[in-house]
Amino acid sequence: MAIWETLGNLTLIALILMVYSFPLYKENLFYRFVEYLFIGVTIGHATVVAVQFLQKNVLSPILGGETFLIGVLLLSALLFTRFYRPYAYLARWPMSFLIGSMMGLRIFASVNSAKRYMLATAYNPLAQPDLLSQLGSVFVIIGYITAALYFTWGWEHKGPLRWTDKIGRYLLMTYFGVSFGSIAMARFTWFSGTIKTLLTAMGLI
Amino acid sequence: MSSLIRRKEITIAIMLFCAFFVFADRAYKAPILLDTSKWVQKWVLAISAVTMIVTFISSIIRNTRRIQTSLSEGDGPDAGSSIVGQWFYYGTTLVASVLTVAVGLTMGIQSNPYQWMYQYVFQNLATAIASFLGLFYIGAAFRAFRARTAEAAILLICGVTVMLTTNPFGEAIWSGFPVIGSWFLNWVSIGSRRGMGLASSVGTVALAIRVILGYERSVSAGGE
Amino acid sequence: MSSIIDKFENLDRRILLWAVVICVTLPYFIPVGLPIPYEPWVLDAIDFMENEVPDGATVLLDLSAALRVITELEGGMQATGWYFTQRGFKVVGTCFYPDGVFEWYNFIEPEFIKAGYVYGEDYVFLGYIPGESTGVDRLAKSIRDLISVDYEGNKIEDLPMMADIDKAEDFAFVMAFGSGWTPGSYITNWYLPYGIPIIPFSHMYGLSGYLSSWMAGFIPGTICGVRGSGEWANYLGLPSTAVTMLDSVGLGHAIMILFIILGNIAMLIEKYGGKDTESIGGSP
Amino acid sequence: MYGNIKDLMTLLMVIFWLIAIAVFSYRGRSVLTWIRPIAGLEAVDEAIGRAVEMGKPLFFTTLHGSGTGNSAFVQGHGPAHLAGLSVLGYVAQEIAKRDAKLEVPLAWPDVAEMGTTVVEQAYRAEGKRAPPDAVKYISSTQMAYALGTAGLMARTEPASILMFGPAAAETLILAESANKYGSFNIGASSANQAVYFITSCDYVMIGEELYVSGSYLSKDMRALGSIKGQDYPKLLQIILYLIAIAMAFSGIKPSNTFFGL
Repeated sequence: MAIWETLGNLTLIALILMVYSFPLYKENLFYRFVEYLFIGVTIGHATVVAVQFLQKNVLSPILGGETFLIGVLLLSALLFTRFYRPYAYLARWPMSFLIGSMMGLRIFASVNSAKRYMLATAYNPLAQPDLLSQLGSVFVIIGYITAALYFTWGWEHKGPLRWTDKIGRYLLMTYFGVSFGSIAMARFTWFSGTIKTLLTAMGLI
Repeated sequence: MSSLIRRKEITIAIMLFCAFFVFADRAYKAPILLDTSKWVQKWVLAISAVTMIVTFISSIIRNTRRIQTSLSEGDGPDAGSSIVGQWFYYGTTLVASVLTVAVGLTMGIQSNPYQWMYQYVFQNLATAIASFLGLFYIGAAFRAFRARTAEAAILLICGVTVMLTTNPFGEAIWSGFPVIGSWFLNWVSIGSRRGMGLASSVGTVALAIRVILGYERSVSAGGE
Repeated sequence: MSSIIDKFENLDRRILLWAVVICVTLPYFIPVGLPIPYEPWVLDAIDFMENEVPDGATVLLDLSAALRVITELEGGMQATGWYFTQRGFKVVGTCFYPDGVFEWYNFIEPEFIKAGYVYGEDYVFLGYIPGESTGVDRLAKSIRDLISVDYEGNKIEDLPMMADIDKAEDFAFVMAFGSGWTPGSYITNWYLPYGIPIIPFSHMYGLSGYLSSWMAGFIPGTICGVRGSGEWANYLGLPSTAVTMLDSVGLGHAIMILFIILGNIAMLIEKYGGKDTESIGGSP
Repeated sequence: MYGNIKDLMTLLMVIFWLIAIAVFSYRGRSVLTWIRPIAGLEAVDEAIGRAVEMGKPLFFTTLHGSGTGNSAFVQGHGPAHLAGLSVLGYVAQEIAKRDAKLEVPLAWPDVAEMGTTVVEQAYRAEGKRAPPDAVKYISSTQMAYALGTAGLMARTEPASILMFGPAAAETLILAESANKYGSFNIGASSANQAVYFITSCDYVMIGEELYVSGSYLSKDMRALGSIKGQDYPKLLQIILYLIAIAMAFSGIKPSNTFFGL
């Protein structure tokens, strides 16, 4: 078993160095090899997971007597028509199943989340404990309305709408700035984690 | 016959059927709706798993064809393109995917070889590439955080203060950073974030309607 | 003068990257020891678990984190496994990412075995369930409807612990590790209809999303990223790799902020100080 | 079992949203007077033109979003992929008309399946046969997708890069790589990582602009009408919001009332 672990550590070091040659140097043969290798492995893994899922949730229930599920096998068999061009349009049917149910789910979920967040955003500035949060909740109210008005299509944005547009854009920028800044920690942690993995595998720490 | 099953009304009917039952299950809790939406969702998961298998097969076909083309030194549809001479890479993808599937299906995911591959290749590379982001982030921040316009200045101030808030290092410099940073994080940015979210919700619903009714020509129509 | 600024403006990004690589690597050899103050949302989450959940309660532990963020959550997962055994919680584990299986067997189960937990009586692992938000929704309605066997192939009916556990109401709270949208799905599909408290344990990027849920009162608190892991481990008094990592991350930040400031100064000099260069050179 | 008053409130809102959008799209031409121009979408033609002139490929992707598994369409970001594919329909048809090259690396099996159909349909509408390798499935693992797509960019050095989809962690890698090769970039994203597009794209679209872009480009009267209809749900929401604030001022917690959580 120890030999496998050593081999694993060597593979790990080699792969990390190869893949890091892209940002730290430039696109090269080693990087390209890792790229194609990784894509192959992930495709294989996803297929294994999919086959296991089908085995567990479709094939064994059918053998156990849920004959109704044969329907889904027949329907998804239509997906294979894409290998034979004249009947390729039949693949649309199972895809419509996916798209239809996604849209049904999303319609309700979108309205529900819009309503929920609208209620959660309805602050009363006077009820806030300190000046900072009072001021903040005023920003929240203005931000919600101006951002919603920023995304309107039917009216020309002039007159009062020009002003809401401008304020909306500034407040959207605060949001983008915040999301840019708050991610730095995560990114550096991942990077630091890889350095740690590399150093551990090399036996330096 | 052929013209009949080509009609786009069939796909629209399927979409309407699925959308209605999945939607109605959430809105109105009657047993028949619940049961129907449950099997629709079960079928959806099964179909998506089959999609992956179809994609796997077509990736094998495509890579085999590419290897043939790249070995044939420049005739065929891809002559002169970047494919020529690249057979080694396509072969890598092909072998890696087929090998993974073979090991995974015959020996199982819990077996030692598969776990070895998963730990040292899959997990290792996923983490290593994700950590690229740390490096790319610096390049992006270096360019983005220049106070050229009013908008960019806002971006700079919010970004840097929040950076110093999430990191304990900021508090060590000045205890005021976390206060300002959390104010941006918890108050100022929230309103526009949710306003944008509202707009996206409306956009999603409108897209759903257009797709189901067949107005988004390229994605919803079945026939021509 | 202006040529130095020009050079800085068009700096090869690789120089910057190498500087950061060195800064991030250094603390692994020479510890710096930056302080780690507690964040209020982490304290709220700890407070909730310590005071509002009775000993021996039933908990759902969701491990829907992709392995690429494992460096952030590893310490937190071990601390969580350890803490659950200290409180005698009965744990149902599940994951909506296939990677969760690996995390369960490497970080969670060893802690349980160390504490003498028995499979089927004190903890159960349901395994990978596909379908993210759909799956979370169906899990709330009925576990038995969604799956019939656990990850190791035992029938759910045969597990003594699962006798009276089937739906959302049977759980005291949910600890949701996540690198995607799953903790949010729990808030939508578990908290809002059934009122089950959720503690998202997300990678750092999820923080701003869960903070707004925290402010709105949807969740008792949240623990995020390597900093959250470090605080959680510090609170429990466990040794953790998160602390060294925070040092190295802090130095990385410092060098980047330095470059941002220098970049802005260079830009300002060019804008206000270097007007004459324009008339000399002219634009092509 | 039969829901409660709060669910009923949500249902009423859904019905209002649906009716507002459906009525406007049904009446199409008669209600349509003017639609706000979106600069990023006007620039799509410029991007196509650039690909034609330079003889290099046009790069189109719907990004990855996040998550694992086999399907984008069962996840929260599914609609954004569909919105991206809708733009692809327009782009592919223009490309086919003007004989340029198209590269479409996609991240999910079902999105790739759909993308193949969309591209084939677009080429058929122009009476041509779609190139077999235009649509590529890369990988459903986020970072493998990012790696593959960045590599593809480095090797093909495309004339223009169009990214329409749900942006997540892979965005930064793609946007930075795109920035390196001097191509003409347009980024559109529904999610919050759209911020990386700001630093590296010539045109950026955020939030709802992604969802309307397919119909905006198609110039179909009913689709354009529905875009106008999208204003009214927002107005309703703002009115409800003002009511909720008024409630908050008078000391009632709006989430405890009839239109509550």
